[in-house]
Amino acid sequence: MAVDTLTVNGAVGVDHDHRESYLTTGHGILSWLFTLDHKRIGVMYLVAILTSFFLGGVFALLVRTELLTPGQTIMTADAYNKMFTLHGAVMIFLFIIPGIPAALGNFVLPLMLGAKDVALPRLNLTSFWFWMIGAVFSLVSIIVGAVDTGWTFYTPYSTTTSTAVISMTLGVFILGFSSIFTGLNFIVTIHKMRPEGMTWFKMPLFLWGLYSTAIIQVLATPVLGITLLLLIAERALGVGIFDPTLGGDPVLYQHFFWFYSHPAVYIMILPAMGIMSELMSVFSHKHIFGYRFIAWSSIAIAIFSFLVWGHHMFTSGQSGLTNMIFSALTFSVAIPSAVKVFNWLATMYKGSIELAAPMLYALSFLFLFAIGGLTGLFLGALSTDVHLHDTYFVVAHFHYVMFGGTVIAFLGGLHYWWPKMFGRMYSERWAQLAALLVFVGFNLTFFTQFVMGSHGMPRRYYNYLEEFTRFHQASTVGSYVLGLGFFIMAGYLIHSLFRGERASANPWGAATLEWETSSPPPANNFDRELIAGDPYDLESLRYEPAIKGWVRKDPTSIVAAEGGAT
Amino acid sequence: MTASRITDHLVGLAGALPDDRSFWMPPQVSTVAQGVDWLFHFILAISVFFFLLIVAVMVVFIIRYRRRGGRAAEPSPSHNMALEVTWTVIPLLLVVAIFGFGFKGYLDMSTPPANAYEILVDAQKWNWSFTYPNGYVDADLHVPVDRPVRLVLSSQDVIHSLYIPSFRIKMDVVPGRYSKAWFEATQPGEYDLFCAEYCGTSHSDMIANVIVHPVGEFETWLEKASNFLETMTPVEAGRKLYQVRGCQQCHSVDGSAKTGPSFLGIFGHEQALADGSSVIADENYIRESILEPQAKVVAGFDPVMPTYQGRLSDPEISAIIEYLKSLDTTTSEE
Amino acid sequence: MAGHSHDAHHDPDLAHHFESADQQFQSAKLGMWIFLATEILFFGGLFVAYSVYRSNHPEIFIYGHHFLDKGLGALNTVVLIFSSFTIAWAVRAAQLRQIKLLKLLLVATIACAFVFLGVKYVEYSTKWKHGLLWASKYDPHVEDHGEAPHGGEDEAHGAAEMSAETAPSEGNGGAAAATTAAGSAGTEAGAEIDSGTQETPGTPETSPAGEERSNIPVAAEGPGGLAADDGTADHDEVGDEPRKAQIFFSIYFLMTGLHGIHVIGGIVAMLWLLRCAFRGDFDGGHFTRVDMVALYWHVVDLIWIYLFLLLYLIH
Amino acid sequence: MAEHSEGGVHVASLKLLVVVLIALMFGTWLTVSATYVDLGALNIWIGLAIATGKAALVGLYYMHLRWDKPFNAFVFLTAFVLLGLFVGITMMDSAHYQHVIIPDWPNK
Repeated sequence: MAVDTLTVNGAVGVDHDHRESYLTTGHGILSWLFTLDHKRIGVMYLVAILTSFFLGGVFALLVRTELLTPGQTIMTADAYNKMFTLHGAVMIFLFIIPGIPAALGNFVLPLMLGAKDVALPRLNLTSFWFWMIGAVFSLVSIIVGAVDTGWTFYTPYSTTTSTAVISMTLGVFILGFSSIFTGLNFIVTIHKMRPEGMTWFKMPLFLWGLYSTAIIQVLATPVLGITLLLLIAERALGVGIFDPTLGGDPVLYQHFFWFYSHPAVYIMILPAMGIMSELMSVFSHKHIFGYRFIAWSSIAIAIFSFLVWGHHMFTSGQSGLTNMIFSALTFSVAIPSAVKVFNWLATMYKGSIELAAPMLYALSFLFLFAIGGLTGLFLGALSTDVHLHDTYFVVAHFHYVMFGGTVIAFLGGLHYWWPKMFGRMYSERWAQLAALLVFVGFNLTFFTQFVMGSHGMPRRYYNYLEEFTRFHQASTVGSYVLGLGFFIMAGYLIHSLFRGERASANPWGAATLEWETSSPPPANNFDRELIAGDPYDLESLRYEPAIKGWVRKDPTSIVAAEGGAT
Repeated sequence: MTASRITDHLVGLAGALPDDRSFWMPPQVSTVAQGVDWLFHFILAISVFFFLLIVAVMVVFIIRYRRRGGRAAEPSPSHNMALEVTWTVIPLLLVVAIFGFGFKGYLDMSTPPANAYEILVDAQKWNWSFTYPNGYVDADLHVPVDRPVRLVLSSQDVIHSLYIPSFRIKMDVVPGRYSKAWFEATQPGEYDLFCAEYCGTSHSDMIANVIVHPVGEFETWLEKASNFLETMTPVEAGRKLYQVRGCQQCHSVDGSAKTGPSFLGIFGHEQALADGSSVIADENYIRESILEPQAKVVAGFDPVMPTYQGRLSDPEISAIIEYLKSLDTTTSEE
Repeated sequence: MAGHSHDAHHDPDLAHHFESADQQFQSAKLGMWIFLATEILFFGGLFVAYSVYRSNHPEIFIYGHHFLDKGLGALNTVVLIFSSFTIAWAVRAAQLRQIKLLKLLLVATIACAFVFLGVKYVEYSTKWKHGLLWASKYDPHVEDHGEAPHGGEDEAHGAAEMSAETAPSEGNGGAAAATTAAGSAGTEAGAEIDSGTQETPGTPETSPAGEERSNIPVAAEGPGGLAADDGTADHDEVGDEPRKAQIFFSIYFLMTGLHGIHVIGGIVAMLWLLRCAFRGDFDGGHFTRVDMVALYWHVVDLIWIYLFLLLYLIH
Repeated sequence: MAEHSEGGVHVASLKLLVVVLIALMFGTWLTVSATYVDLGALNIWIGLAIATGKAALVGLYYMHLRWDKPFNAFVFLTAFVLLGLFVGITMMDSAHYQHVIIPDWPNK
């Protein structure tokens, strides 16, 4: 125990081999599968979603390869339709939505609160198992003939196609509950388990991100649940709510679907913005600029996200009045997003910018998210959207936001918390190379798609006009570069697990509480009660070359008076 | 820097495009196109400005404040209300303006003039058919130049979406309801019409041509096209109907089975039916199969064909039958 | 909610990661309330579907509700409200450690739940007997259509045929519809074309006309012979069947069905409580679980209060 | 009105629970009998008003919201607000596009 306290203070060199960490307490696969430890659940989630990401990535590369030439290249039209559906469904429901909250959030949130665990550990484990069951159902659908509806499952196509829609939708239905439980857990944890000294506006901004995300998760996901339930009932029984041949209304389905699926976009981006706030501050070694504006803008985005679903339906037969209302409301989301970007930039001002791998991702986020956000303006404006809707312009736009935004931030966060999770450093040089390849590959893949889209190349096309061939080929080449980047990343991250240099408690110089415990943390996170100060007061730290890490100038500053956890 | 590499690359790509279009947009062939493109480039200008601003600031800061030789951060305020309010309000004003322009343009698109020429559009997996006021049906959309045309769209099966990039119009075609779209073409020529809402296997082949006829020529075209039953031989007329009335989406003429049986050499031959019985494919059977597709379904196929009751006239059906006869490879006559 | 097994603790009910019993209780409670909020939105979807169809086609609800039994509905309402009372009392009992009373009240509540399901069973079986089922199975005693095929797609067609066959029997409304259809199909031969195409441009605009048509209960529209449907509740007032009447029954079965599933869930939860009670888990005054289940059960009751009003008590 | 268990949590008095029960039963009777009086469009709103009153009773007393942390009530009510938004906008939109729906599709 004494050793722990010392190393936690970071005052002496760390010798992990003699220490117990959450990774070493408890052995055997069962000690993982049935753990209530948020850190282990987080790691299991990480493995699970990275597997999904790999799967979705393979589908993506197959799709891009098929599009190298017009007409058939490597697969039939039906195979292609299933391929892009699987890419969408896997990436969205299995990877991006749980990605940051369930994997990184689960690991980091209690640590940032100086807490021992999330408020409801059993629910946390349940959430993970629901994810697994949901994933199984979704993947079973691949075996029993896959799904060819597109990830949006629009009726009446989805109610009439012969493919395995029920299995997939049931899977997504269950994944929905997994997402609800995570969100619910986070809200309760943030409300009830903040440490002494951490008022709402002393919370790290990543927690604000997770909190606003959780609000959307619990309030929007149930609607997805009922929508998919109705869709299943539609197929299995023929209840006819959405089926015109039975007197139903297909446009009503779109209202149902987007009432969830638009807020879901912010489930994806809000935690990413939270990570950005951490990275920009820590790697500029500078206090975040405009904390309150950033915090409030997260809540604002969460609220606005419920008011804009109809902008997916401008050409769907939705009434003109509704179109006008939704177009107007849609632009409201642009404001808080812009505020965040400017505040992140301002954070760099007069900072001491360290271009470590996580920061490289943060910077590419700024670059890519700017493009993604600005191209949203074209789609929010009614007259231009009529032309651009359902073209590659939309595909490019949401990939710039979802990949250029969320995935890039996720990678940034992964590299940022990797040492904390596994107690090892990865190879910085390789990491920077991978970051560069991802950046270049991504732009090559998707910027070309903006041009195709504005020229009228519709999405979800297996075959296309000759004039688009060169764009498609450029895009496909880009996707290969992207793939190579991830291949390298997988390589050095796995390598680091075994050969990586031992990480100190606080290798980056961050002031949030998760860096106050050893890397990797012990099973019960902290051996002392902590009091939280300003999470961005980076002046309170100094670099200690001996341990290649940062330590508090005044180690006692964050130790609660009574000390020692019960 | 990679950004420049990408732009170079794109400039190269732009060469791949037909030269009647700008770098971003297809040719402007409808009255609304100009307004849409104006807004597009207006937003583009704003976007480029802010994008360059953000990247420039970013790059400058990186160079200026790069961490070298333990250079520490210099103190500076951690927030500045005035500044933050400014960059909240400026974007706000801009987006309000963008919304306004977008909405105005949308109103123009969604309110057709009273005197518009009416064409019925019927979408089904996976082809379009266009019905002209005199009842003539064609697989391509022929329209007169400089005259408002109003489309009344309906779908036989799933949701489709009519999209003509050069006209900047798009409208979903939802089963069970009529949707409307209108445009006024401004220059003669041939343009693409896509299905923009995913509708299954051949979604990407659900394409038609839009032919904008010069002044006066449209009427003569319609006149000539309408009485193809007289001007063509029954077999040719039958082939035309086979092509434009959605037969060929499901029935091949080369013997390969698609959604439905191939027409090659079925006429006059015995067909095994789903219910186990069999029937000779004679004139009456074919007529029945067109009007009541579910009555005698050929074994091995699903009863999914929509009825053509009231959608094909007797002469048209006869023409189709003649066409099927012409596909009979053998000489045997029962 | 116990914490890690390897984490010894003075109070067995307090998880290792909480500082105080109150913090733990409040956490559980907040969690439960959030869950209840999600339940509301989950059911909410069905209420949206209800409102959309009710506001646009009031006639099908006025028509359909005649086939529901107000008496049984009211009975179920009373039963559920009473069960709400018993479980609320159960919470009080748990708080005051009156374990015997607690067990008794839990049993009472479970009994009410079963009565509720019993009544529902009676209602469902009547509907089944008269073929008053959801859209694709909606077949109020028309023998020759008895066998609606299974499976989404086929059903669509089945239904299509069904109505197609009754189309000829339509009155003037039907005739008008036929012309609009001509427009939509747009491929009518000969003279009909003109009428068709002259009609169609109008069709979308003639909203009032269109509305009227769908509202006038034209005799013998839809599956014929329903008007002569016998045996179902207060049949005398039943007018002729409007279009889309099947949607009412789809909504009825979806809403009551989903609610029924929640009732079953409640029964399971309360049986679990009973087991805990017998195991003596509540002897220490640790009543959180009872409180949570009670909250859930009250929401089940709340939802029914609205279902009863919106499905049975249409005027 | 109410005793307190050592947990500091509120315990509703039995008397109160019974009173609420009676009120709820009365409400039910009222709702049913209200439907036999023809008030035209008003019926549904009256019905909803009574139902909401009943819901409020259950929420405030049986579910302890009256004595609970206000935030719990806030969470619960948020769900209804959002639901209202969903219902409102969807109803408005559907009402606007009803006239383009082909009454007896797909009979042709």
